Amino acid sequence: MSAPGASEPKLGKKDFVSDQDVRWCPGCGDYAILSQVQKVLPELGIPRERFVFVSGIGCSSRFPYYVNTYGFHSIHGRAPAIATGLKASRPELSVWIVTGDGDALSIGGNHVIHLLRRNLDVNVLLFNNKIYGLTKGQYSPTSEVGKITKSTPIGSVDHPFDPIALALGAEASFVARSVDVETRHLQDIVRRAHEHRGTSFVEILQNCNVFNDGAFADVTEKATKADHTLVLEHGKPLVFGKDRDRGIRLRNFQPEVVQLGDGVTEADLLVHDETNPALAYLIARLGPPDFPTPIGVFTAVERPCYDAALGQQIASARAKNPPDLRALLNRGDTWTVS
Amino acid sequence: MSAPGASEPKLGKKDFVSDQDVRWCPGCGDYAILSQVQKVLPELGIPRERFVFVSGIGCSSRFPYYVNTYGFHSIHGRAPAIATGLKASRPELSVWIVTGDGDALSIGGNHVIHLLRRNLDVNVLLFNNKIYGLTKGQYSPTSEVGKITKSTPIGSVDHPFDPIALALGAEASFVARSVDVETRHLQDIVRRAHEHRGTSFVEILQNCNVFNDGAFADVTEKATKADHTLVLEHGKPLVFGKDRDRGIRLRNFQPEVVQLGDGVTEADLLVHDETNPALAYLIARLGPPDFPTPIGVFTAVERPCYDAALGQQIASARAKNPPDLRALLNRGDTWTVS
Amino acid sequence: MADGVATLAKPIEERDAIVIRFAGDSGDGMQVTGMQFTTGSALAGNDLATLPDFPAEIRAPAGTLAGVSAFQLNFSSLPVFTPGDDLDVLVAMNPAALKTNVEDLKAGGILIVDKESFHEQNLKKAGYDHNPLTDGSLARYQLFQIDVTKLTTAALQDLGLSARSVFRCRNFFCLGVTSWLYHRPIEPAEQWIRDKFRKTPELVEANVRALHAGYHFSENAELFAVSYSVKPAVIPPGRYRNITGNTATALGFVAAAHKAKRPLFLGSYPITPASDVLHELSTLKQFDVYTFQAEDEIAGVGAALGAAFGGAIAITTTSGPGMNLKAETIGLALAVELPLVITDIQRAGPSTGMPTKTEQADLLMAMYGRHGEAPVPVLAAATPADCFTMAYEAVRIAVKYMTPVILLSDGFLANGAEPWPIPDPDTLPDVPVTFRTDPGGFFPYVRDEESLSRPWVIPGTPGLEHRIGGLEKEYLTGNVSYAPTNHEQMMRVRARKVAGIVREIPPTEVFGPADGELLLVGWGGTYGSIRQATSQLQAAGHRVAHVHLRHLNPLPADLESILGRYRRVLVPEINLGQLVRLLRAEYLVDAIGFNKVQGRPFKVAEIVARCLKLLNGEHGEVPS
Amino acid sequence: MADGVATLAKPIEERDAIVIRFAGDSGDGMQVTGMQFTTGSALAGNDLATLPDFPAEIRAPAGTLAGVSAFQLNFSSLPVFTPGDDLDVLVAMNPAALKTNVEDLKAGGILIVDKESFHEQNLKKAGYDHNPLTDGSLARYQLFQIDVTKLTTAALQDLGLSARSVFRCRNFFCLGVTSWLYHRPIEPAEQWIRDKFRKTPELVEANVRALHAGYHFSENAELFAVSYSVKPAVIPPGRYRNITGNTATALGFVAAAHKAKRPLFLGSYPITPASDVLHELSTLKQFDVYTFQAEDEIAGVGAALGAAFGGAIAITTTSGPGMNLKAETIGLALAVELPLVITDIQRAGPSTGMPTKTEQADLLMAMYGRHGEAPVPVLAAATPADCFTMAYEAVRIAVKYMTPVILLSDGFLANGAEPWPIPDPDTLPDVPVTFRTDPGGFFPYVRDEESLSRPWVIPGTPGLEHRIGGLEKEYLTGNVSYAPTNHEQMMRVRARKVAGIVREIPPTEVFGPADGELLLVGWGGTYGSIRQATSQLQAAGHRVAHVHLRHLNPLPADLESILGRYRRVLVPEINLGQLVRLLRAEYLVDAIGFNKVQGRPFKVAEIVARCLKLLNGEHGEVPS
Ligand SMILES: Cc1ncc(C[n+]2csc(CCOP(=O)(O)OP(=O)(O)O)c2C)c(N)n1
Ligand SMILES: Cc1ncc(C[n+]2csc(CCOP(=O)(O)OP(=O)(O)O)c2C)c(N)n1
Ligand code: SF4
Ligand code: SF4
Ligand SMILES: [Mg+2]
Ligand SMILES: [Mg+2]
Repeated sequence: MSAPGASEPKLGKKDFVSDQDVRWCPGCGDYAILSQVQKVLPELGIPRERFVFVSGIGCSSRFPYYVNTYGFHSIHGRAPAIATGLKASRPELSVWIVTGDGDALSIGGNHVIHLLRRNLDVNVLLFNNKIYGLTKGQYSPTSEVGKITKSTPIGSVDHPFDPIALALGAEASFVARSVDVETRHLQDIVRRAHEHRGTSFVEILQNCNVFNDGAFADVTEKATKADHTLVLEHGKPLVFGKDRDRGIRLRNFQPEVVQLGDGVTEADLLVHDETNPALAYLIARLGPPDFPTPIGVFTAVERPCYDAALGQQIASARAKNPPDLRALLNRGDTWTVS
Repeated sequence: MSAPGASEPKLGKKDFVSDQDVRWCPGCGDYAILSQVQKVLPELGIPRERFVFVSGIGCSSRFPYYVNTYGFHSIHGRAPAIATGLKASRPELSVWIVTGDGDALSIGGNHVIHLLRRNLDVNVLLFNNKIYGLTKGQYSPTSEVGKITKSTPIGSVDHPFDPIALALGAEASFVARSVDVETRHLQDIVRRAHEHRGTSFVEILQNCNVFNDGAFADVTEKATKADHTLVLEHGKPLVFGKDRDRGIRLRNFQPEVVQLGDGVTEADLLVHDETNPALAYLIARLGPPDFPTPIGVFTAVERPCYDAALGQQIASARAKNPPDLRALLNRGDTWTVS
Repeated sequence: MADGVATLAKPIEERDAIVIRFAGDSGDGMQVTGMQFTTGSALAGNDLATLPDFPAEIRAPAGTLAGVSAFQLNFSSLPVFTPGDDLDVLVAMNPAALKTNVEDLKAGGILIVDKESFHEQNLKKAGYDHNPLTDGSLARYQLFQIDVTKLTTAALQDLGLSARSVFRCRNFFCLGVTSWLYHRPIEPAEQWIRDKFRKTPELVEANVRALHAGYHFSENAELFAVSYSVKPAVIPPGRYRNITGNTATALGFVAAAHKAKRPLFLGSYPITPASDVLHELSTLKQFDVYTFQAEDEIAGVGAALGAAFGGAIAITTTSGPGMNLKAETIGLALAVELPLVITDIQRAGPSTGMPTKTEQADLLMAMYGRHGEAPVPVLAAATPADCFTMAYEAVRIAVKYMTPVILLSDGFLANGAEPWPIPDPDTLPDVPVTFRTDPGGFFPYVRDEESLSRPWVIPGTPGLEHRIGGLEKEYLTGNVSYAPTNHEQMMRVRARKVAGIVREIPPTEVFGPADGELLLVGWGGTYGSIRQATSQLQAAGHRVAHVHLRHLNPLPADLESILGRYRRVLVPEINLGQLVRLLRAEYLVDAIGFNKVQGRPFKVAEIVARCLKLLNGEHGEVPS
Repeated sequence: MADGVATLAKPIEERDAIVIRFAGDSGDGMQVTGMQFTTGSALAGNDLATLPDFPAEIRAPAGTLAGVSAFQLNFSSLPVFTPGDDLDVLVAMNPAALKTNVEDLKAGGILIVDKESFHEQNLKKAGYDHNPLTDGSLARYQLFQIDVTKLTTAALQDLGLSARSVFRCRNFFCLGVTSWLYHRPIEPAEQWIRDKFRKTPELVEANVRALHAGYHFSENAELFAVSYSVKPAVIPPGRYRNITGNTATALGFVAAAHKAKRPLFLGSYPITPASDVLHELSTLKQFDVYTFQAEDEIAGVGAALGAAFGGAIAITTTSGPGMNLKAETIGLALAVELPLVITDIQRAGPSTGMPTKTEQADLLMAMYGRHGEAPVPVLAAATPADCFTMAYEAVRIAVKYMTPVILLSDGFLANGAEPWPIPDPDTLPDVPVTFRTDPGGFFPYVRDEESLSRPWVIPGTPGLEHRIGGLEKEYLTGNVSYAPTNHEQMMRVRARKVAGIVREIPPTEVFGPADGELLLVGWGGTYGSIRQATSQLQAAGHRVAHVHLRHLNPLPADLESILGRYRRVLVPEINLGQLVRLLRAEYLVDAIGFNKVQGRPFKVAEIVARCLKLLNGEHGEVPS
């Protein structure tokens, strides 16, 4: 709440750094995400005071304290509800929801899917570390089956959500995935999320080095990364691998990994199409052990936003029928006593 | 709680009729559903006392009162949670959740998706009338955009859920749709839901003749039904129409309606495959105005059930380590004062 | 009359007050009938109060007990406080309506029935073994059996309507009958019919004819020997309308937001009996009213809180079951100190309870239903029209003190109605809202010296960017703090801020002697019954007074001394003793409870009887 | 000593009691050190109580104030009731630990620091401008500066460990130092090390060596002139273990379910400080313990209620924020009358508050935090070990009365520990559970004449099929009913059922004279401080007594008469006055509150001081 906002012509990363000490564990993936977001925000051409970060509870949800904009660290799971009311009544604000896999998909699951369905023009950054960090290490709804944690000492038995598939089930208009340490990619995705009109749902794979270290080593370690990541690009075939020599093909509506060459060419591969949610769903269900982990924009489609539509109703009601409190109070059958 | 249960060799529909007056509006689609379920239950070879119907709140949720089994009319949206605890601790029971579009997808959305993810071996009958019946006619999360109701006098602005897509997003293992008045089809689906191991999610299109009459007229009226319904059958091509002369073809991963004949044959059409959730999602997103409404089993796949896996953990813990309360109380560092 | 209805020839008797109830099947249009009769009575200058009684089922099978719908009206030449205890007149459209209502009819009361509906099938549905019209069981009433169906059919004969459409005009026939009997004008009903059926002229014609037919029938038939007149009441001059509590609540919010020059944001999830506030507000978008039907009550209050952060007048509405779900967010609202009004339209609990029935058992939840020390001002409306005032007041307090405020109403107030002297918007109290924009000396938790409230700074304000949240905050800066004494300081300042709202409470109005034998202390929807009972007791010479609390937290500053001036304090409540506990804990006064929990309001007579017992020295129950 | 540590040559002084606190960075192993010192003290025969103090952050940067973790132990030759007020000894591993803890050290107290950690970087992180070891600011303490790091490194020199691994053995060096100083045996710690590091023998060797090195260092160095002994306390014979409140809670539930011969079902959602109960129970599957980590608190309690319907001993555990969310389902549980135990491990609120800090401000929510009249028995544990007893009792009452029961614990009890005389399973009270199977005369709401509880009939029972739900039910049959007087009858029978639980409450134990000047009434985790304060006041000749309530709803039958026997009643609570309100409302007793809300327990001295003021005639605050 110190430096000037709208008036200053050009903002930089430092303008988005608050005066609060960052309280994540040393080495936590949250730092990298914070840094990328702080880099992207000043580039978006929006006065600083128009940004609002709303979060729930969790390590990730401390995010707003560190960003020098308006912020609301609310209660567990309810950030989407709060953001909905804020955005619906103040559509000119740039509203960002920061949440964790527990916050968004456990206690907050319902609000998230309703947000996506309504398609408010806000951005969701879901830090998925596949664990409850803040409460010190219980399994989360994205933890893999058999996960050994404090609350599942002999392994969890529940099948996890795939956040991307769930978002597609709720017919989200923008669904993407990135990785905490993929700085460029993450910046691009954050920027695209901002640009998209409607709810932008971004899952960010985030390492919790204290309670679930290396959960995404496959896609973050130099040695394995290329073979285990499928970078989605609109209009491009699904190719991956260190030598970009493997791809995903569809046979009988079943995806399979194929080796390029030997008669198999890129033309045989599935071509990514951001405008096709059904394809996005098919891609979402790829992943280890048989497939690489897809990252990038799964789908980006246009559909009306709740906030705009509601604002429109109000504007036209006002235009048709200007507010007249006296008339309202005197509405219906009245009589006069004299 | 009158007639005998397990002992009697053969049960009939009347054994599943309770002594309570049915309190739905005359003409409500709920009657037809009740009747089909009461017909199927005695055929399942399960003693009556083993059935439990758990519901939330809504017109539909009064269902348990009318079925002469164990029943729990709980609170709004929470039936899946209650059923989870019951089934997890009493896996031998046949547990049925009866719910409405508001109960299951508005307030209860989170419990539903978590139930599906965990895959408890229970059956969900979701009566979708696209309206809040019991509270006298507000729009629901399945109401179409522009719906005029008491709470949306100039039309709703939010995009609805498709329950099938949402269930697939949560990776449900069994997802089906039927229609209140399609007695045979509904019976078959109820039977298949029962047979499936895992959570069986059944959306039943149900007419609320008081607050949303004719919402499904397309698929229920004799005249239009055949042209507007796509009956899914495993292994069969997607054919529909009064003369069964139209089908669904995939082109560039985009479905389209084609006329059979003139060079187009059934071999060109998509073939339904219940074991492929990605295909199910693609089919789920078909529907009016451009496509017929699919009914039948969208997907049925096997995966472990939460209740069985948890029971297994307990059984093996007992086997490895028989319970000894004295030893437990005396665990850790102890000392004796004498 | 305008259409030339002949002058009345029969004798006229005068009455002070009449309590009439229209009862029939849900499909019989009893609510419309009752409301039209009410309009007529208002225009006749009577004071009045009304109460509908809806069936719990949406549409129970026709003719069953579960399907009975009723509407009660008390109209009088004297001040009216309640819809009335026992009935002077009951109109019963079928056996089920008779069965469920007749026990409320006074001995000697007028009972009008549609004779033809008492056929075997209907009698069976209502559980009658014999026809009560003929078995002598109604001997204590003045029974008027009218062939309503036949007479209506005859009147509409040439219109070519279906039997069903004709049947649906029966209610206007009965309205005609009763309008004649009590000298109500029928023109307003006629106008209503013309508006309502604008698009189907044959229905206009049919209903208007039925109305007239009924009127002429009573006038001409040998049935009624006399008719009754009720003189106009002495009512303060002004423009009036009849208003239900829910409509008044909605208008109170709109008026306050309008006065504050801010948008109104309602986040809500439908629930009986609160939904009508959502319905009403969703028709008022031109007043910058945002209505958000949320996925549940948590999202409803959450969205409202988000809107409050953004600078809207934020409200949420619900009933008991939904209140449970809002508790955590109310706690957050008070921690972040943002204005928010939570309206709880109480219904009979616990759990799902009896959703269509009234109760006032959520007071202690409103006070204490959150974890931690979480003080929230609590207001309660006393009458349907008072809902306007208290909704308005709730907003005013919320924004002045930057605090969530709980407003209590109940099913009885929500659906009941009374004449409301329509206020002049210009004379409504100000609702000043200023958003801080000055960065000089700004801290998110710097406090106003008197009100102790923090500044309202909305996102979009340059230079005042800041973060709020539910973790304990450092005094002044609002930064997260775990410092032990800071926590205590913050706890106490939050408590003092709410306690300080006592300065907003006007001196308590004592109805009756300033000291005496007995003080009745009430709150909420029991106002009318208690006030009327007090009047009666006073008229009988007892030194009894009535205080009705509209501020429950904090309690009025002068309450302690008032309580001390009466030998006995009795607290009638539609619960098992809640306000009585607060008074006992706060003032160590040996207040005793008078409790009834039957899903319906007190009868005046019940309170009078209880007071008389007490005045005669019998002690009562202590809160259980 | 077994390993040949030489006999002590220095003089020994005797002490009655010692309060010691180990404080360091989160990574310094202070909890382990404290627990090992505790075990040693228990084996030395002392009475004791412990309290850990975790940092709020998971892993704040090393060396920062936010990262300080501490463990406090009070051990004595006399009965111990609290972990102690002020410290006799503080071990501070770094400047941050010194800064956050030193103000609790008594003047003249022993302060042991790792000298080398007071380097510039650490001093800066802790916000010290000057080195406190050299600037004279610690002059009022007996400061012992030890080169812990250097000495540990030297001892482990030849093991070839990384500097980091060596650094992590410093805590055992300090344990050695303090063990020598207070004559604690070190064998148990040695054994613990051997078990813990079983798989890495080099770490066994390293830690054992560090432990011995510390022990020998104190013995031989010139540093300490004397050592201290604390004689064994007089403790009832039996087998003991040190137990935290959370472990005791978990074991209490397991024992009760075992005794009832039913599975235990926990539905829970993680939350500080309740999660450890979930963790503990999830390791006990062999006891037929089902743990379900739900998607939220609503699902946690919902699943538990479903399991109760199915016949399990059903429980749910949470803390304040989660309690809000369980309210609606608790209401359902009491409407359907199924047994269920809801455990609220209170933490500092409101809202998110200070999650790692203690408070007891959820009492009124436990009483009233549901809509409608929704009475629920409320129990509260008094000490860590008492959590076992009260968890057990909560189950017993729930199943006997077919009711939800709320059990209150708090962060202080949850993590604090004390010696627990391990009960013999055979002598634990019975927890009879009988499921009705007999269809003769069965109705779902037929009631036991004495307890008023309805039968527990589980699905699967032939011939007893029935439906339950949250709508109001007809007395006896349980069918849905909207009948007015039935509602009242049901409301009252539910209230009477809970009120009747008073018969389960043993006569109230009064600690002190049967009448007198002052009665201290407490509940929950304040037991130890109030009891110790009472002892001190009694020793000083005051006629002061202490009553500690473990049953809050209903209150004990004999409480009213006890309250009447003292001139003054003071109610110390870690809230702004909650029990005091209940007592005032219930008994019209002018009880006054003594309230502290700083996220930590009362100090004994604070209570004593407050009492002395009162005994000297100064009145205190009334509940605000
Ligand atoms: C109502 C409520 N329930 C539970 C909690 C405890 N809680 C805080 S954060 C959290 C989960 C954190 O996991 P996640 O959302 O994945 O965030 P992370 O810490 O991993 O970033 C839980 C269970 C709470 N604060 N409030
Ligand atoms: C906590 C809570 N909130 C709201 C309600 C009110 N309520 C009851 S049923 C219902 C929705 C009913 O719609 P649906 O589930 O579609 O069932 P239907 O009546 O259409 O069968 C609502 C909002 C309630 N009973 N409890
Ligand atoms: S616990 Fe995990 S997620 Fe939380 S701050 Fe530490 S490393 Fe990050
Ligand atoms: S309101 Fe609609 S859904 Fe409810 S019972 Fe009536 S017809 Fe059926
Ligand atoms: Mg996480
Ligand atoms: Mg519905």
